[in-house]
This record gives sequence, structure tokens and C-alpha cells, in this order.
Amino acid sequence: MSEVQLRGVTKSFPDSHGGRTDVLHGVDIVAPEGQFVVLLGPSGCGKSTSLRIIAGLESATGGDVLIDGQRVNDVPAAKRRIAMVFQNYALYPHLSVLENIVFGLRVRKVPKRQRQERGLEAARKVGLDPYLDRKPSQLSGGQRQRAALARALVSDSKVVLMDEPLSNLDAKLRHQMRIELRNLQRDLGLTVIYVTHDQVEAMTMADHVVVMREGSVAQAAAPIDLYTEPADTEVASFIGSPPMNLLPGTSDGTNLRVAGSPSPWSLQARVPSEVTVGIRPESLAVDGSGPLEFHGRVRTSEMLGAETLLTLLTDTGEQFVARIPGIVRATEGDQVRLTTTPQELRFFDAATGRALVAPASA
Amino acid sequence: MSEVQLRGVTKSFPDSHGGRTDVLHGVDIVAPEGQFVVLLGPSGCGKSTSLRIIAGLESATGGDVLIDGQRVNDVPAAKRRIAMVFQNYALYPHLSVLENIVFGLRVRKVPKRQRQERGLEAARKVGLDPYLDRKPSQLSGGQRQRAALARALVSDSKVVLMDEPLSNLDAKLRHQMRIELRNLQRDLGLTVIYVTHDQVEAMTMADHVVVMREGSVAQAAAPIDLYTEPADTEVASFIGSPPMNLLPGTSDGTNLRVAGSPSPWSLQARVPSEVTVGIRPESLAVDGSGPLEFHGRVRTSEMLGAETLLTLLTDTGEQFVARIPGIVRATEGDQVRLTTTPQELRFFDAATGRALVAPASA
Amino acid sequence: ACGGDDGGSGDGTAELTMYYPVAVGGPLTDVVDDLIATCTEQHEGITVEAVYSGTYADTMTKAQTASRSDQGPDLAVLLTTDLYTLIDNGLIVPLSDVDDDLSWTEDRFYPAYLASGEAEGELWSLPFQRSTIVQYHNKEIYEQAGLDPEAPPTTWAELEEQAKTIQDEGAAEYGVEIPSTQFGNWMFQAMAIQSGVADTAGVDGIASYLDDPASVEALEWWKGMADDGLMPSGTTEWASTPDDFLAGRTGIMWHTTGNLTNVKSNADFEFGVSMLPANTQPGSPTGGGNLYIFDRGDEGTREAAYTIAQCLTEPEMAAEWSMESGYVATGPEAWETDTMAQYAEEFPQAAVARDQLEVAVGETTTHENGRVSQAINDSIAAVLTGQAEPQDALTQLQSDIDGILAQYQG
Amino acid sequence: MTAAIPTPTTAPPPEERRRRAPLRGRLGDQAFAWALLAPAFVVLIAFTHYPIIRSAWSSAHSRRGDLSAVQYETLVNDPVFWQVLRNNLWFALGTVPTSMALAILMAVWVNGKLRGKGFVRLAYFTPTILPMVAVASIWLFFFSPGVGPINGLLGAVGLPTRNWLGDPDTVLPALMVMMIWKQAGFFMIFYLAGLQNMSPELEEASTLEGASRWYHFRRVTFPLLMPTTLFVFVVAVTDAFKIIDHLFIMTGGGPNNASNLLLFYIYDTAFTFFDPNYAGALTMALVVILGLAAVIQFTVLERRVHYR
Amino acid sequence: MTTNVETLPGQGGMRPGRILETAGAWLLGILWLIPLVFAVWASVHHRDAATSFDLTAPLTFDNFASVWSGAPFGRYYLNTILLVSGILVGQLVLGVLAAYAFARFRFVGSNIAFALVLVQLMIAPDILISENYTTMASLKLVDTIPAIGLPYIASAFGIFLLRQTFKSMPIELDEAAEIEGAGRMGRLWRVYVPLAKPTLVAYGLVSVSTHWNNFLWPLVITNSVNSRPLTVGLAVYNGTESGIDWTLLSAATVLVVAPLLIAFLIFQRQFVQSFMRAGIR
Ligand SMILES: Nc1ncnc2c1ncn2[C@@H]1O[C@H](COP(=O)(O)OP(=O)(O)OP(=O)(O)O)[C@@H](O)[C@H]1O
Ligand SMILES: Nc1ncnc2c1ncn2[C@@H]1O[C@H](COP(=O)(O)OP(=O)(O)OP(=O)(O)O)[C@@H](O)[C@H]1O
Ligand SMILES: [Mg+2]
Ligand SMILES: [Mg+2]
Repeated sequence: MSEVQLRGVTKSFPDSHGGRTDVLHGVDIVAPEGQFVVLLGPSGCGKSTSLRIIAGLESATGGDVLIDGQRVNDVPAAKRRIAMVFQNYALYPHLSVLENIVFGLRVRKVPKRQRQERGLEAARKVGLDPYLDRKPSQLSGGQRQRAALARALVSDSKVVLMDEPLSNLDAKLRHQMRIELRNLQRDLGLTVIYVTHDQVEAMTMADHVVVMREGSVAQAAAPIDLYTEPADTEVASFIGSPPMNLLPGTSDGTNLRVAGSPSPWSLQARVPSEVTVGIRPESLAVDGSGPLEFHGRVRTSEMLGAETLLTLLTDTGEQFVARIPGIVRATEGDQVRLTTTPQELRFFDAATGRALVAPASA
Repeated sequence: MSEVQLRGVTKSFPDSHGGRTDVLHGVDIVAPEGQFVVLLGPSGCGKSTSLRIIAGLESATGGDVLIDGQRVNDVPAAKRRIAMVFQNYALYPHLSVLENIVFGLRVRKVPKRQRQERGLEAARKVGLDPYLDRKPSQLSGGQRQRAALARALVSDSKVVLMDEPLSNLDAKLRHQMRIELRNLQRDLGLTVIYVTHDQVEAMTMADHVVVMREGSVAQAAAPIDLYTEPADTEVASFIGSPPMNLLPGTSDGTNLRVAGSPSPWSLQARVPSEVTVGIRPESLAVDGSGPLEFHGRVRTSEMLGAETLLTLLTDTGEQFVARIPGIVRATEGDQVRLTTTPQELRFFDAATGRALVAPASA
Repeated sequence: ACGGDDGGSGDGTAELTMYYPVAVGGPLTDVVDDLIATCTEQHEGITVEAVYSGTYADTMTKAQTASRSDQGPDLAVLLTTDLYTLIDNGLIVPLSDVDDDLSWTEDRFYPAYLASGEAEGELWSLPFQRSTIVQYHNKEIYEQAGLDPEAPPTTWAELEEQAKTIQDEGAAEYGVEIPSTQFGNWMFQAMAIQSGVADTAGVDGIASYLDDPASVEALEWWKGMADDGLMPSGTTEWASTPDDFLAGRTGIMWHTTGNLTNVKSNADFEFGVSMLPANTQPGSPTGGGNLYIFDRGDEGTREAAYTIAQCLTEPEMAAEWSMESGYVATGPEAWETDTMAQYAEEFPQAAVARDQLEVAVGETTTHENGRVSQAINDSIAAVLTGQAEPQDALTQLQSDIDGILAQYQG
Repeated sequence: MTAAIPTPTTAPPPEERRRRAPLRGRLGDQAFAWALLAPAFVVLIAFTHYPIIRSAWSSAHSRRGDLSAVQYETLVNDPVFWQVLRNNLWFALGTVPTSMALAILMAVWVNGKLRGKGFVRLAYFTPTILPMVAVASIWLFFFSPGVGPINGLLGAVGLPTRNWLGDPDTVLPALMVMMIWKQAGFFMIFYLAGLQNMSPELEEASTLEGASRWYHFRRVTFPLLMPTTLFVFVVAVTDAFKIIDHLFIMTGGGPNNASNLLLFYIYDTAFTFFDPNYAGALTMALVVILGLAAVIQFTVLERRVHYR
Repeated sequence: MTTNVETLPGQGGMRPGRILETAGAWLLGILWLIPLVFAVWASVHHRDAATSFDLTAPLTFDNFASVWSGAPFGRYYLNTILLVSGILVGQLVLGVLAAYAFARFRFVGSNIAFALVLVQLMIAPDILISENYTTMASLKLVDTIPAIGLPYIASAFGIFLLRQTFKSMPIELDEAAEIEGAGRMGRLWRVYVPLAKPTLVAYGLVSVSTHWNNFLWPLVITNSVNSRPLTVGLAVYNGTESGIDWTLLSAATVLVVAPLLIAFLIFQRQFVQSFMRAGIR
């Protein structure tokens, strides 16, 4: 009862010079019923615009918006029965937190008792119960965001759109909310389309991730597939923090030379002569036993607590990042040797950046 | 020339019933000249309020605000020469991006040419150069945030306050901006006070982290010390994502029984009879060789790409999280054994939650 | 009466609406209500809704507007100067339509008052709240200036002389004030009469005296007094002139008799009232409002309205109205009533206006009265403010007026 | 008739509004919008448009009732009309900018942290509360050359006194002063409401940038108040042509038309001269003048107004 | 003044600029108040003292007594209150609806419709009284309170003002409500109207003041005490043939405006509470 689909949706805004700016160039997104779909992509790529088109707040310049197979391009937002958490909250300044939360219920004439109950419950879920009487102006940033979230949670809508709903919350709360949201979504069978910049959110919550790029979809896949099999170098470098290291390589058919690596690696599959080799930072180990190795000097070392990020400069001038578990106390200039295994390598066409299917392993 | 200090600052807001809500209860923060200080803490703990008091936008109900040792409580904001990135941007809706950025320079009558140049440079730094003529309403959320950031960057102020300036940016851009900000701060010798919820930001950028909790300072330390030696259980569970596992333990002087662990561990130091034992998720290894072990069943497993989070339920009903490098394909119900080493353990007083100094290792 | 059909009928019952203005400050509405009540008691079957309708101008506006929608009054008190306008717009009926024998009016009203209700050989209205211009002087100031407080000026020359003395002695800021706004044309008419202009009232609604040499002389005299500083330069405001007088800023003022009550109750000094001074002859125009019978197309209401109008002008009523309002009682019979006689004795100033009626002339009443009086006022203002010379202004004025009235000529 | 507010041809295409307004050009919205307007339009048509058409109709007739352009001929040759028009333009020029500037100043003052602002606010607003007829009488007294306190004050400090309302040179400025007094507090109310809708964060941001209050006002507050300013400006200009109550009491348009204003002249023509046909022609002139003013105001200003 | 004014740093103390501004504001306030002060002064003095400003002059309430006895005040107040509240309700309802259409909908003919509305802003109803009287007469409404109010209940002024206000409102709030399922009227009622409160209050004050004091049309269209408002009842004191008695006029004015002044004092707090503060980001 609540599948959402964008089919070839384009959008252009008028710009100030009387021309038009194209913002979406044919976006296809499918959010099957009861699924949690995450939209991921660089700032300004069109995520919010896509959500707004689904919600009916913005009209698509071209293409179709379908809900349960019905074209709804001309259905007004109020009739689409979609809930939404706005990126900028859009709380009503004249209403208290509780009134903000139950606004939609009032609109739908839910009886007062029930309204109150459901509002309270939602407020409790997001930890706002001590602030029910406050006006939005008396809340902190994170509290406002939670109020906006609660407002979406109380609605009966089967489709919920969330635009970075946790961006202003601390890690602990965010973790809690992640679990809360995911449970709610499963329990109620909601179709959620969720915009986030947080990789952890994307990876842990999504059934399905849609990566957008400059107004179109770059890749849509299950989260782990996205991580392990990025469709191109751009997706590869967008997913993962720090992102995949991409190094130029040349092959003569049997051997692969990767920049920064002292010796050529033998190939067991065919790759074009010019390739880009991708290695995730966590696939590299210090002084490990993998058959493929790099030598370099430490440029910076960032200790994150649970792990340490080492940025290395190889003798050939390539720079890449390794993510080493635990605290590694390395100082700038230290010489290190990094190893990895062939299974961890990904190959991309050097010219187009496209992943090479069935990536050959050394 | 730009040390910032809060000394016993309290703040209360009038509430709607004519009473007052205490929001800060004696906050002490020192941001030495040229240092990068990060404020960390749960949503609503008073971070933004502290920044606003430093900026002079809010008056302290009690206590002193010092800049370079001078009490500035009564100096108006306009005279403090502090730049700030507001949590909600506060962009001027009628001005274009460029005009927004150079607003302060115009105020200070910087010549037009120079203004233009510096504005452009700042815009370029945050990647907004294609949008200079847009009005804020025509920008995406992340673009607005970057405009706000650029506005603070062009100012000549030696003290810069930033309230979650990167929260709406994607991981890649955020990484770039982190480096950009840090370099700028170093090059110009800025004193930066920076609010963030992002642990990575806190750990990588800060010279100094101040953890706040409900209107007071819980711990102030260098980032790595904070991670390794949290002052109490609350800080411990706030820092790190996922946070430190905290398990109740009892000691009889020589042996320590930790809930969820099948056998007692022998102690080499004195601990009170009731303790809380802290173990970071990344300190646990699956089937590892550490001398201390837990048995449990997998409850959930979250694959983040570079690592996998396993939530375990021990036979005794304790739940905790382990962070295992790489992709571990575990299904719910799998029986696993986790091990760790005594050095990784932290002990806290069970009653007060305070860290036990020179934490004894097993 | 509101609808056109529910008014009077042959059986002598009628519901009337009467509009009346209050042009002298104060709550006179009660007095009017009392007078009406007395009349309706006397004439059973007639009821009158007396509607207070603002100033004369407001009343005119209201009567016009309402009449166009056939909701107009049956009876109204309006300025005598609006006579031709009312006739031209077909709003009123001549009294001969209602009553064949109007001879009673000659006994009841002073001829000067009655005259201003006559046009085209018919009598159109009954004098009701009538006034004239008189001269007020402040006896205290006269004493201070060493003048005889009981000998106010009787000629223009005396006026100038006394005004000058008052000023020279520092007894008051101005010797005399003659207001020139609102009713400036009225004041000017008074001067023209005094200069010997024969027909200032206008014949058949045409005013032609304005470029008469005597008129020019009058205006020159007026302007001259202002130039000499005997009175304020520029125009003098009608409404605030009494205040200047009451505040002792001027020794003499010319103003309407309608102001008597006001001055009497508010002056904290002895004051005198006298006839206007003469140049070649004494004289003053009459003023104020008459009772008009409106044309509502119904014989019965017309008759009832006439009955009430008649009743309101009865000597006792006229006397009472005069004493309450300060207007001049409209006929000798009214002055002869006991109460009025007693009043005149206690307050002899009130009788001056009556005595002046001997030499009074009806006020200028023309077609297009609004335009014409506006034009006269403008010219007076132009001269007094130094924008034009009297001769030129009045010549121009007369030709303007001739233009306005051309369509009614002949 | 006022020309329709022109649709700027080079202005934003429909799409822009579409984004701003949740309105997608559906027929439903068309009908809905007109339904919203309907009640107001019934009243407007009945009590404004229809009477205006009637008076336009009568302006095309001579007084005898036959169709002719004689009224307009008279109008063009009527020196009073031209003088009145001139007066009115000066009057507008003298009152509109001053009262608007004062209004903003007042609004900023009473919106800020001013001691006793409750009192000051009331003081500014009292002219709006006082009925014009009463106020005009009071000002008549203030201006009166004899007893009037203005001359009293001038005299006390040794300045020359004048017959303010009796002198063609001073009567219009004197009326302007009164008009400004009457209007400034009235406009202040709307500026105050506008200021109340403004996010204080913007002021905070510019304070931090070191902007003075004046600078902030000039560069942020004022531009953001443009919707209010447009409103106040249009109202102020029309009011300058529309408010005549005081003339009835203070000058009657004199001396010699020196203070006569267009609407007062129309009123006189209609109700003192009883010449509805010529009044109709004058009314049309007024509508055309104000219509032109409105077109200019909207084309020049509406495009610069930043609404959100 | 609210008791909880938070003084910002550097604004608590009085700096010279501030002092100057405060002085300026007060000076202007006092200037602006003078006519009212004069009216109050004149209303409690005898006529001779009223214009002489002798501080020791004896006070008197005779003026009030004589004004009060001159007209059935209770009835006039009642009529006026009925009148202004009726007009206000009508203006608000019609104004809000029409302004919403102009501010948020794009429809064929919107520009022309708006121009037609503005026409009313320009043409004072006072010059249309003849035609409007005819209309009222044909509606059989002459001499009723509705007849006084009807021509004013669609106010171009109000429509224009509210249009400006609605247009300035953050569209996000409208969108949020639309998402929540609020229809077009629901949004108007629950979002636009509450957010426009400062403007509505301001407009209400102005509308009430205007119609409370309106004179000519009520005078023309009414005949009886049953429908006439205060101003008509009190116009007696503005008579001109005998000059103006400022004491009576002032007493009448004070009686007329006193309720308005009180209403202003009560309502001014309403539109000076910044509740929009930091609503959205
Ligand atoms: N005007 C106000 N009136 C009352 N309470 C307020 C007001 N402003 C903020 N608070 C409260 O003060 C506390 C601290 O707010 P602050 O904005 O400093 O939090 P924060 O640490 O920045 O939180 P976040 O991370 O969510 O932005 C919050 O609980 C908030 O509800
Ligand atoms: N009204 C508008 N006029 C012109 N361009 C616009 C308008 N609104 C948005 N854009 C542009 O459309 C693009 C997509 O915006 P959108 O808000 O969808 O981005 P986003 O993916 O949500 O980004 P973010 O993560 O920064 O929020 C941006 O480049 C933005 O500048
Ligand atoms: Mg977005
Ligand atoms: Mg905050």
C-alpha cells in the first residue's frame, strides 16, 4: 500500500537571470513498500529536492512520481498522506513542542485524549518529554530536530520522508534514535526514504541505498554491496570514511604495476592496460602478511581512539590512507610498510571510472 | 592576544510560568590562544548557550567571561571581535551568497576589490563558488551551512566560534573541510571554540576537548586522553561510537567477577568490592587470544563496511557491543566467544561512576 | 417617515422626519426635542422624528443624499442662502402649495427675515433660527485704553480710531477682528451694505454688486485695517475669533448673534453689543436657517409638515428657542411675550440684533450658492493675504460669478 | 481606471512562484482563490466599484443630462483644479517621506530596549486614536495667531509669529505638520509589527560582525522591512490624497484655495456646489492619478521587495 | 514593560548614544502627546482657563457633566461597540481570505483583481455616499448599524496589509502543514493567522480607531439614536457658527477616546512579543 517511485524525474529552477538551473536530470528511485531507503550523496546533489518532489511540495519538471503505481504528480501534498522531517525542521514558532508534535493529528481531527497520548509517547521516544510546554525558540538545536522528528513519528502515514533527521544529535542519542527509528519502521511496516550524510546511518539502517550525484542516481544497491562493489570511482570514494584509496595502475596483460608499490603484481584476469586500483583504508595492514605491499612515510597520523588513520606518502609520490585498528603512535616521517591481499582490490576503468565487472584478482 | 575563558558561568532563562530554568551551572572553560577547543556533549547540555555567552549574544547570569584576562561581561558583542558560525546559519535572506560572506568586511569598510577577493577565496574554500549570486533560499541545506562557514572564515577575528558547522555536509566534504579548517586555524593562529557531535571531528581537530553535561563541564582533556581515560562512566559512554561497554563487577580483593564472563579474573590491583568495568567495543576480538573472555549469542550484527558491530547477549543477560574489523557475516543467534586483554579494562566506582585512578589491571 | 407611502393621508395623521443642524456649540438637541414635543402634543396624529444632522453643510448633504433615494426629510432647517439650490434641485415646495393664505407670516416675522425666504414671487420657507452680524466690544479693554466703554464705534472712522487707541494704549493686541473664513462673504456683504451698495441680497438669485465701486471701497477698507495692523494680517479664522475676544486679545469683534450665549457665559469681563458701524449708511445682512417643506409627493405629509413648521415659529416657541440658543427671535410677537421681554431686560445686549433689523438686509442668496460664496470667500482671502488688489480681485470675481450664473440669467 | 498592476514581462516565470507557493496551477486552485476573494469582492463591487462606475457615467454627462465631454473640458480649464492638484502633490511630497521616516524611527525605538517604552509607544499612537475632527479643532487652536500656543512659544523666545493658517505661504506646511503628526504613529504600528516578525538571529549575526545599529538597520532591517514599506508607502501616498477631514475644520481649503486638496474639492463640488457631474470628472482624475502612482509604486518597488 | 527583560551585555549600562536616543524618543513622545494633553487639560477647566495654561486654575468636571447630559451616552457607546466589532470581524474575515488568495495562489486575473482592490484604497468612501445611500435604501438598511458598517467590511487596506504579511511568512511552515494533511483552509487558519498575530492586532487597533471615530457616513446614513455612534452624538460640540468651545469639545473627545486608549494599553503587549524568534532555520 505504499510503494514510492520516481521515474525519470527532472527538475529545474528559474535562476535570477531569467534562465533555468537544472537540478535533477532524470532521477529513478524505487522505495518498495516497507523498506528503508537511504539517499546518499554530496551536498547539493538533489536529495532534498527529490524528497520534496515525492512529498508534493515541489512539482517535477518532467517524469513521474508514483505511489503504489498511481501517478500522483497532480495530487496535492495534503492528500498524499506522507510524513516528513524537514532539513530545517519547520517547527511552528507559535506552538509549544507538544502542540507542534500533534499538529497533524489535530488537522486530522484525532480526539484530544488520543492525540495527547500519542504526542506524549512520541516525545518520550525522542527524549523531549521534559520540554513539552516550551516554544521552539526555547529549545536547543538538537531538541528542535527531535521535535521535528517526533512530529513525523506520530503521524499515521505509511510513507515517511526524513531529511537528515539526526544531523544535530550527539553520537549516543543518534545511536538510540537509529535503533528506535529502525524498530518503528519495521513494526509499522513504514516505507521510509531517508537522507543522511552519516555513513554509519546509511549502512546500518538501510535496506537499500541510493547514491545520488549531481542530480542523478549514481548507484542503487544494498548497503554492503555498495561498500564492497561500488559502481565507479566516484561512488567508491564517496562511501567509506576515509574513502577508498584510488591508485593508477598499468597492466601488460599478465602483470599489474600499481603506483607506489615497489614490485609488479601478477594478474589472474584480464584488465585493460590502464586501470584505477581501489583499496579500502581498512584493507591495509602495517607490516602484515599480505602478498601485495607498499612502502611509504607517515605524513599525518590521526588517532580516533578505536583506530588510527595513517596518511602515507609513497616514494613515488602517491598519497593514501590506511586505517589501523587501535592506537598506533606513529610520528611524521616514520617509514612504514603496508600490505594487503588481492581479494581486497577493486579495479576501475581509468578513463571512465566505471568498475570492471567481476574484478579480477591478482 | 585571544585567550578565551569562562569562569563559573551560570545562566538561567525565564520560563513561561514566570520562573527560571537553569541552563548552565558554573561552567569553566579555557581556550588558550591559538588553540582549537572542541565542546562536546549531549543535545541540550548548554554548548550553544556557552558559545552565545562568549560571543556576547547572551548575558551570563553569573560568573565571568574573560578575553585575554579582561572581564568582558559588559562589552557588547559588536566590540568583542569574535566571529561565529550559528547552528542555524543566520544568513541574511535578502543578500546573495557573496554579499552574505562579505557582510562583515563591508561593515569594516574593507575596500571593494579586496572584499571581493577575500569573499571569493572563502567561497572557493567551501566549494560555493558556483553559487555566489544565489539567495540563501535557493541553496541546499549543506550549501547554506557552507555559506555560514565562509562568512566566519573571511572575518579578521582572532576568536572564532563554530556551532556544528559541518553537521549537514557529506563525509567527503566534511573531511576536506576538517583539514581546511584546521590548516586555517593553525596558519592564522586562531582561537577556535567548536561545537560538534561528530566524534571524528572532535578527535582529529581538537587540541583540547571539553565534555559538557547538563550545564556543567564533565571533563576537559586532550582528545586521546579523553578516549583512553574517561573521567567517569558517563563520559566513557559518551565518547566512542559505539560507546564503551560498561559491565558490573564484584571483587573479593583478589578476584574480579564480571557479569557475562564465565570465570573470575584475577586482580593485580586493589579495587572496591563493587566496580563497573569498562571495555571499549574495539578491544574485543572474536575468538582471540586475550586472557579474559565472554560468551554470548549474537543479537544483531551491523556491517559498516570497514568493520562490523556485533551486539551480544551473554548467558547472564548482559548486552554489549564489539567492533570487529572487516566484514563479519554473523547471523542472529550465533554463539560467539569474545576475548580481551587486562590493559584494555577501565574501572569505575560502581556508586559514583568516577574512574578509579591508576586503573588496576588484572 | 421613511417609506414614501406610509406618510400622511387625508385623515390628518402623519409621521414626519425633520432634519435640523446645530450650528452653535452645545447640546441643543434636547431643546429641539422639547419644542417638537410641544407641537406634536398640540397636533394629535402627527409624529415627528427630529434628526440632528450635523452642521448646516452636513444637513444639506444628508438631505440631498437621502432625497435622491426618496428617503429625505419632510421638513428641514437649512440655510436661507441655500434657497435657490433647493429650488433648482426640486427639493422643496413653495408654501402657497400648502396654504393659500400666507398673510399671517407678515405679522409673525420681521420683513428682513421673511424676505430671505422669498424667490420667484413665492414664499418658500419660514424663519426659524435667525441671526445677524453684530459688533461686540470688551468694556474692560475700553477702560484700559481710556475709551468710553458705553460708546462703541458707530462709523468706520470711529472704529478705526478706537481700534488704534486700544492698540496704542497696549490694552489689547488687536483693535478689532473681523473673521474672514467660512462666512467671510457674509462679513463682506455687511461692509458693502454699509458702503451704500443698494442690492446685496441679489435679485432672482443673481449677485451683481461685487464690482460696485462701493464694494471695492469696502474691501479696501478691510484690507487697510489689516495693513495698518489694527487686525491680524492674513485671513482671520471664524471659529477662533470668539476665543481671541474672550481672551482679551482684541477689543472689538464682528460676529454672529449666534455667539451671544457663548460670550455671555464665558466672558469674565463686561462686554457690550452694538449695531455694526456705518460708512455711508448702517446695515447688516441677516443670516441663519429657515424651515423648508420638502417635496415628498404627498399632500398629507406636506400639510402636516407645514402645520409643524407653523407651530415651531409661534411666538412662545420662537421666544424659547431664542433664549436657549442665542438666535434672534424671529418676529415682534415673540419679543412681546413675557419671558422674552424679561430676558431682554436682564440682558439688553440680546435686543441689539432686533433693533438692527430695522436696517438689516437679506443675505446674498443666489443660484449655485455654494460656488458663488466660495468664489467670494476666495477673493476676499486673496486680497487679505496680499495676493490681489481689491479692484482687480472684485472685477475678476464679478465676471467669474457672471459666468457661473450665466445659465440662470434672464 | 487604475491599470492592472502590470505583469512584469521579464520577471520570474511562473515556475518561481510555483516553488514558493504550494500551488501547481491546478484548476482547483484557480477556483479556490476566486472563492476566497468572492466575499470581499461582493462588498467591494457593491460599495466601491459600482459607485465609481456610476460617477464615471455621470462625468460623461452635462448637467442637463446629455452625453458630452463638457465636464472634462471644464476640468482642463479649471485653474482651481490645477492649483488643487499642485497643492496635493506638494502635500504628498511634504508628508509621505517624513512621516514614513519618523514611523520607522519610532518603531525601532519602541521595539528596542528603551526605558519606558510602553509610555512612549502609547504617546506615538495617540494621534491615531484621536478623531480627526477633534484633532483638527485642537490644531486649529494651536495654530491660531492670537491665542495659539505655537505663536505663544515663538513669541516667548523672540521669534516672529505668523498667522499660520491665514497665510497662503504657511498654510500648507502647517497642515503638513499636523498630517505628519497624525500619520507617523499610525505607520509606526505596521513597522512595529514588521519588526516583530523579524528573526533576532540576523541582528545577532551582524552584531558579531561589528555592525553598528545603524548599519544593521540600513543593510538588513530595512531591506527586510520592504514589504511593510511598500504597504506603508502606498497607503501614505493615497492618504495624502484622501485625508481631508481636517480641511473642513481648519481652513476649508483657504485662504483662496492655498490649502485646498483634490478630494476636498471633489467633496465641495459634489455636496456644496451640488454638481455631481463635475465631481464625477474630478473623481476620475483622482482615480487616474492614484492609479498611475500605484502602477509606478508596484513596478518599481514590488520587484525590489524581498518577501521571504 | 516586562519584568524579565534580559539585558544584553553592554546594553544594560547607559552609553551616551543610548542616552541620546532615549532622550530623543521621549522628546518625540511628549511632542506627540501634546494635543491629547491639551484635550485633557481643556476638558477639566473653564473656558477662560483652558487657553491660558494657568497651572493654578481650578479644575472642573462641568464640561463632562454637560457633555454627558447632552446625549444618551450608554446607547451611543453600545452602538459604537457593536459597529466597530462588527466591522472588525467582517474586515478580518474578508481580509484574511482575500489576502491569502493574493499571497499564496496564482490565478488568472490576480493582478487585475489586486488592482481592483487597491482602487478602494484610493477612493475614500466619503465621496461615494450618495450612491451608497441609494444602495442602502434599496436594501432597506437606512438607519441601521449594518448600514454604517457594510461599505467598510471589505477593506483594501486590510487586504493589502495582510497580503504583505502573508507573503513574508516562511513558506516552510506552510509546507510542513500541507504535509501534515492540512488543507488550504486548514493552513490558513492554523498557520497563517496565528503567525500574523502582531499584524492582526495592529490592524485591529487601527481599524477600531478609524471606525470608532468615523463621522460623515454614519451621520448621513442614520437618523435615530438607536443606530448612531458616539461621534455623531458628540459632533454637536464641533458647531462652527459660534466658534468652537474647546472645553466641551475636549471633554467630548476625551469621552470618545478613553475606551480606545484603554484598549490600546491592553493590546499593545500583544504585538510586541517576539514569538517568531528563531522559529525556523
Ligand atoms: N530561551 C530559552 N529558554 C529556556 N530554555 C532554553 C532557552 N534556550 C535554550 N534553552 C535550554 O537550554 C539548554 C541548553 O541549550 P543549548 O542550546 O545551549 O544546548 P546545546 O548544548 O547547544 O544543544 P544541541 O546540541 O541540541 O544544540 C537546553 O535544554 C534548552 O532547552
Ligand atoms: N530555489 C532554488 N533555485 C535554484 N536552485 C536551487 C533552489 N533550491 C535548490 N537549488 C539547488 O538545487 C540543488 C539541489 O538542492 P537540494 O536541496 O536538493 O540538495 P541536497 O542534496 O539536499 O543538499 P544538502 O545535502 O546540502 O542538503 C542545489 O545545488 C541547490 O543549490
Ligand atoms: Mg538537503
Ligand atoms: Mg546547540
